[in-house]
Amino acid sequence: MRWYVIRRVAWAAVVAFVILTITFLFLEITPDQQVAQLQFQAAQSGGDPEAALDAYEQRRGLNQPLWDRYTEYVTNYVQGNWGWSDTRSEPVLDAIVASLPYSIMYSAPSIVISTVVGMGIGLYSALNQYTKTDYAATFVAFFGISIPNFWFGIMLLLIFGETLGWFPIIFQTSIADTQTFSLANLRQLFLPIVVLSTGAIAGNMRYARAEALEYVRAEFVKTARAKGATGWRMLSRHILRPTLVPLSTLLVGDLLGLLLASSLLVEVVFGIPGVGRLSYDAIINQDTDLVLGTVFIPVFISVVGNLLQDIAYTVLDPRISYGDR
Amino acid sequence: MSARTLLEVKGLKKHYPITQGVLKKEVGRVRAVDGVDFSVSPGETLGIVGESGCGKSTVATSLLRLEEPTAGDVLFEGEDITTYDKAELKRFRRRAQMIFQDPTASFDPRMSIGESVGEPLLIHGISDRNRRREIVKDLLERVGLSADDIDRYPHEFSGGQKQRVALARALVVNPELIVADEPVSALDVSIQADILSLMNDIQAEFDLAMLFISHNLGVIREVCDRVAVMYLGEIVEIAPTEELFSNPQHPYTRALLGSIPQPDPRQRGESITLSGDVPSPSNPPAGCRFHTRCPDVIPPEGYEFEQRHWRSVQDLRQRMRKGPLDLETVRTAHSDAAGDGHVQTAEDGQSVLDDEGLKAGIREEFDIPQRLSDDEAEDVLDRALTAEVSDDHESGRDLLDEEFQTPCEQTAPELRETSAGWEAACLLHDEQRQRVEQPADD
Amino acid sequence: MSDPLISVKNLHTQFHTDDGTVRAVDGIDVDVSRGETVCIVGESGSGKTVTSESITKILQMPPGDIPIGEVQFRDVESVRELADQFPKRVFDVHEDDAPGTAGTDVPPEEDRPGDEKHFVIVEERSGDRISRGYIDMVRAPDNALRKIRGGDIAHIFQNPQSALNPVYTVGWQIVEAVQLHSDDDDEAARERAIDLLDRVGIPDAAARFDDYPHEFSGGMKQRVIIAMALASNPDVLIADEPTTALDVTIQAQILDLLAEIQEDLGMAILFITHDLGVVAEIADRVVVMYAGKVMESGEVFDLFESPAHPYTRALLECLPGRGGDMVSIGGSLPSVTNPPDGCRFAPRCPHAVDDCFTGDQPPMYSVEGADQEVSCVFYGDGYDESVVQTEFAAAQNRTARTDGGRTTGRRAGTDTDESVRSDGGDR
Amino acid sequence: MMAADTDNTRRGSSRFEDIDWNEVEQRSGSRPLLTTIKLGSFALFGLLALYDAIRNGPFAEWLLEYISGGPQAEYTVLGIEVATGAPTFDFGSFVWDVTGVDWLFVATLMVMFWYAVVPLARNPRMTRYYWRQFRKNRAAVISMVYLVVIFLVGTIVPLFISVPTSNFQAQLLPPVFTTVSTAAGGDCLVQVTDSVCRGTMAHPLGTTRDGRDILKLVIFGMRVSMQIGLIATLMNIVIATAIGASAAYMGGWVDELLMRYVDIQLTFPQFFLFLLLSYLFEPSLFLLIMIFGLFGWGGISRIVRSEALQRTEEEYFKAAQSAGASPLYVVRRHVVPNVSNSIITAATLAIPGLILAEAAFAFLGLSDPTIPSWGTTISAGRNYLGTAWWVATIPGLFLFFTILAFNFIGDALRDALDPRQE
Repeated sequence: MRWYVIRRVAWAAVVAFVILTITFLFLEITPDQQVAQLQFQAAQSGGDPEAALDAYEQRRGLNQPLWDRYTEYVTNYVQGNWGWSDTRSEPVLDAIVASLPYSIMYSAPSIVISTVVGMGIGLYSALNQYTKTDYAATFVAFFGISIPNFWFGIMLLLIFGETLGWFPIIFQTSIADTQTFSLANLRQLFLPIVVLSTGAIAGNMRYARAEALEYVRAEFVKTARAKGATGWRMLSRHILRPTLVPLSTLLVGDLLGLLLASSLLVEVVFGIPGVGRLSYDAIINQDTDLVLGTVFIPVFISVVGNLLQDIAYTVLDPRISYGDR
Repeated sequence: MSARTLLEVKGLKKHYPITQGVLKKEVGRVRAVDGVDFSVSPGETLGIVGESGCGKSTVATSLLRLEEPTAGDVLFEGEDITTYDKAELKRFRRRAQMIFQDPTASFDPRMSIGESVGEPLLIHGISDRNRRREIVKDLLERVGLSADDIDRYPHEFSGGQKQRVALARALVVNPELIVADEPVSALDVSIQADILSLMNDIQAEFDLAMLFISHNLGVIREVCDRVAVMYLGEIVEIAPTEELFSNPQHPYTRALLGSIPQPDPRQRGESITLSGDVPSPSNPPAGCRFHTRCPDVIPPEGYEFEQRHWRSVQDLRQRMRKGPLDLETVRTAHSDAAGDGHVQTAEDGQSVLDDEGLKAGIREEFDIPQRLSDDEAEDVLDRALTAEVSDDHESGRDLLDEEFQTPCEQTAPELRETSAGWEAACLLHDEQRQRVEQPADD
Repeated sequence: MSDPLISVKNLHTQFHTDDGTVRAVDGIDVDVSRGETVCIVGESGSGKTVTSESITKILQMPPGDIPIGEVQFRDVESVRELADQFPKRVFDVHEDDAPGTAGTDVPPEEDRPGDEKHFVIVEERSGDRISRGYIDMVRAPDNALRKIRGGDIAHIFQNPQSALNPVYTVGWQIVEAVQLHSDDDDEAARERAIDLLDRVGIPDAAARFDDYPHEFSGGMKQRVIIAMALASNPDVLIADEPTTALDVTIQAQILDLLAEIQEDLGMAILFITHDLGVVAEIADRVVVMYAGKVMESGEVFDLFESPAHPYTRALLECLPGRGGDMVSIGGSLPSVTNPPDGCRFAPRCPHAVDDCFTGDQPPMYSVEGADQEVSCVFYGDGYDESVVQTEFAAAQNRTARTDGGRTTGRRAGTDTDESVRSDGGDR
Repeated sequence: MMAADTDNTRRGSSRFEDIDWNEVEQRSGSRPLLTTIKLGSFALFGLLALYDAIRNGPFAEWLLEYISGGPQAEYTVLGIEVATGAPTFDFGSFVWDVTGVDWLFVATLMVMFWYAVVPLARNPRMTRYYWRQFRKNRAAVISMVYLVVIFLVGTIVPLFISVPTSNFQAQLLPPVFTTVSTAAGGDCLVQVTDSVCRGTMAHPLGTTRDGRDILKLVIFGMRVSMQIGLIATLMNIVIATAIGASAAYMGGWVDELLMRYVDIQLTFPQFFLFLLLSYLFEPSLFLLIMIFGLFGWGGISRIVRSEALQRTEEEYFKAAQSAGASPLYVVRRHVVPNVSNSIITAATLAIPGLILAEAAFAFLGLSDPTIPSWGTTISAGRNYLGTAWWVATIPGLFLFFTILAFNFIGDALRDALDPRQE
């Protein structure tokens, strides 16, 4: 078991390393937008574009050999030196750390809500297959996975913000900073949480239902029923527990990506100054270092998530042999 | 039955490596088939029978080179097919066809049965679609279906009908050998008979050789001319069917025949029950592979055992070789075996067996009488058990190992002709023959 | 004669599917008495498994549904216990003066004792104590059945590979079974579980207590399942093809074990199988099912000695390996959604006459001189039963002349689409 | 065995035992007509595309530019979209300048025709069976009708209308039958009262801030969504099948290598991978499709691999092998068709994801602003929520229903095709 965990951690490191390398290669083969901008500025202000280019390359070390630049790039990232954000005039990591709390403020409740509610409905639906509740739940799930979250956010803002005026339209950072655990903050976070949860609840529910259905019909559940197990014991011990095994992979693998992507859009729609918004602004302002940094955050979360998922899988499923992989 | 041999298998082996780690280091091998020899003549049906995991299906797939055999020769009309190249192999595969167990899985669900049956024709070069359809239509009628069925899909047929189609597919390229792997096991008994008699008819009509693999001795008896009985990758007995059923020579064959329940309530309770599970083919027992379960396992010289008790003592010995006995089970489950004298009350008020009681419990667990008839043997056993209950597992184990060895464990028997006139692989027969040859020894 | 422990009366179990209502069990009667072994034998699609799962209602409902029928469980202890627990749902046949509802006669459907809500039926009291009565399992709610399932009536299943939960140790699963029906603490339950494992022949029971199911062989898993079924000394063990997935040598071990346990504990066994060899080995009484109906039932020696129904004869004659010619029944199972009129077996029966194709399945006629009942018109008034008491194969050959087909080559493609689907699996 | 055949000589060659195998083994087969037509159609398509590339040159230009290397001030990848030369087809009244995306789209449609429509038409019995299964799901049937309409309108209508342009005479007009107060600004074609304006049939779905007709925008949006969804998904399928099948079939270190790569690719959350690439490449629609198509196949390839591994264990696979079929034959005739059920299902469920991603990118302003996509329109309407609700709402509804329809169909297909869901 310990060896298995060590191997998985090593593999996660390899994955992170490979992703860094590939990103470096992409950076190399694509034209640098800042160069074009600099040259344009130089030409406009009457300077020599070539000289500006040289100066830029000098400053960023672009005139060094490829290999040296590569090693420096990798060591910088490993050491936590993620570059300098031109637009925000601070280190990339500082900018990210500053905006992270805003992202957590609404995504943490969303994850909890969507996992609990989604799995709950999914299990209930599986146990009551072919009933009206099941059909209704399935339909709601289709709605949830199909509705484009950014549009959904806009519609909610239109209806509940613009028309009914129940929720504020503009996110106020001051409220979030000073009264994080206040009703006012909850009020302005309510719609983002709803938007982010809707898709995740639907996804969770579908997976949980599909997996639980496999087990509801399983022979061993029949055995348990024949033993006299019913109700909550049946649900929690005999259906939920084995369902967790495949579900653990689906939750991390598919839903994490969904949640991360949704959060970026949600932040843009609701104007929450979190990491997603930071990423968006960086892209619009062509702040390459910051773009990379904000993209690596979800990648990092995903690498860790996959690692935890694999370990969880072996803990949950006694059949897996640690000798594999 | 002609005297010519169509198929001859010599020393066929198929081992699957067990690998570990990223480098796929081989840490052992599953000896699914471990050296089998047999031959099949044109028009003859040879049955292979055995329990699951004995390697009978692997024999089929490796002799057709669907899996590459690890060792051995397969001679088809005198030519060794294990040395065939691709083109030769393809030609061979036209002449030897296979039928599978699961009628549902053996058809591509997306092909009409006409396409499925005609597929071997296409593969072997008949590209004229209309001609293929004519041949298939004709053949479908001859296996008891209708020519109109040609465009239907597998899911529209019942299991028995699909097995007819499977037979048609095997026949369509006019093979000389058909290998049938459990062709009726998935069918209800009332349908089995249909398929079996169809197979019999077809075999007679085309003088086909057939290798018929089944776990069901009744089915084997119905269609086979000769039967080979397999156990753990080896053939233990090979004989003409009726003779095998009336006078089995190998203890395993006897046990196998004896464990089939007969559809006659007057014969109930007459079955022979083997103890234990089939050992793993990745680590087969030394000597005769059946000795760990054999009711007729040979006792060592110098001790007189009742055969039944000798078997039980062997079970105990095999168990002790795996490690110390599980005394907790003996304590909880066999406390009544010892009698009141051996139950003591421990400090916490619970009743606990003393050593004598434990020994008695162990005997009960392994079905060994509280006293063996042979005094010397009893002495050895008692000493071994005393060692075991006083936490000296090694010496108990070694004592049993040293004293109670069976010849079956030391010598692997080979297939030899028995007095009954056919081959079996059992030391008992070797012994018998020695006695016949050297009567002075007895 | 004393009352049977379990009486299945006019049981109908259906499944509602997209293709129509599948009448898997279509009005059958089965009795099981204390200490006896009753075998239900039939081919796939005969409804034998559904019958066994209807008794304690462990089948999936929906899509399963039992619209008509009673399953009486006559264990006085349980009746008293449940009468105390569900006083509003007790029906006392003597307090209500409905005529003809007492006794063991099958009550006609419309005047079953009590309303739908009554499932504890009291027939006799001596003083204040209930001395005779039964629980109608069909009408009993889940929380009442919970006590009976596993406690009084235990199940073992066909496929040991999938009947154990892969994520729990075998010890945990047996301890659960013990604790569901007793107040044992963990330590006592553990000891009981080890005892049970040892009892069913698991070597080194205590050491294997913490092993997971995938570490056991098929035969050993079936032993574990049997141990689990024995956890609370049940009165009845329902065994659904428990040896079908096993090799013959292991099958023999398991059958021996069951016989031994039955002798020790004196429980009744309802054994479901398709294998007449197994039936001959263990049965006291036999029920032959075909397409959701009972064709014949009787004492095992009588039934094997002189099978009364043509279907039973056919089943016995088509067993491979008996020597002699092979017999096949020809044709296939009738449609399960839309069964034919008359006797279900008539379309495949060589003796069938016009009466066989009309009305309902014939009633169960007693067979003279034997402890046997048979559902065949030839045993009724005006028919000569000796007509059907000939060899099935011979009869087939006689009729074969008129329709021109051969037995073995008989076209099997005449069946309808429904019937093809129907033999896909034994639900 | 059966009734005696009177004409034995005629039937002679149609009995299997009468085949002269020595003779058969000498001959070789010919290619069926249909295959010839199929190959011909692809060849013709290839020639046309080549001709267009050379005559109009954007592709060749781009290649040259790329190979010669070095950032140039005028460097623009957008060049691919805007054909530099004359339109490809010019028949007087009908002028169609075929862009790179159009070529890809036509290729996708051809593949769909030959590998989906033709096989279904050739096996009517199987098609009827699938249809019966599919028909059970009414929501899916309605979705199918909806998508067919979207597909036809989106593919055909844009050929005959031009991209809507700004019209400052008709700013922020409401949809027909609805009214809006003009207090917020904007022009009005039909004034009801002083301050209330009514929508007209001239712009049935209203107009945007700069007066572009929303109906036209929506129709062009349909085309973009269909192009993104179908082309990128087809590319994904092709790559995923190739990778998944090779991994399953070759096994060993090839399998290990490919699947490890897939692991890594899937660890990178797809949306952010697309985002990063879009940022780095500043894509046109063509490049966006390429990015989606070349990096979105990880999940499907895993499905293909595991399905293919299962299929190779099936008895029909062994049956074909034992009949003497070559590995390639078995993979082509048995493995790929049987895996295709899962592929089709997975693809149908992947399409909405891609459409959604494109819409999201357009919404964020990360795609070509000259292409009228639904996301762009929603984004444009976001700033006038209070005054002109319809600008963001209407294209969003189309987007929502399109994604919903694909999800419904995917679900129904899984029920109809997936044997696991018995």
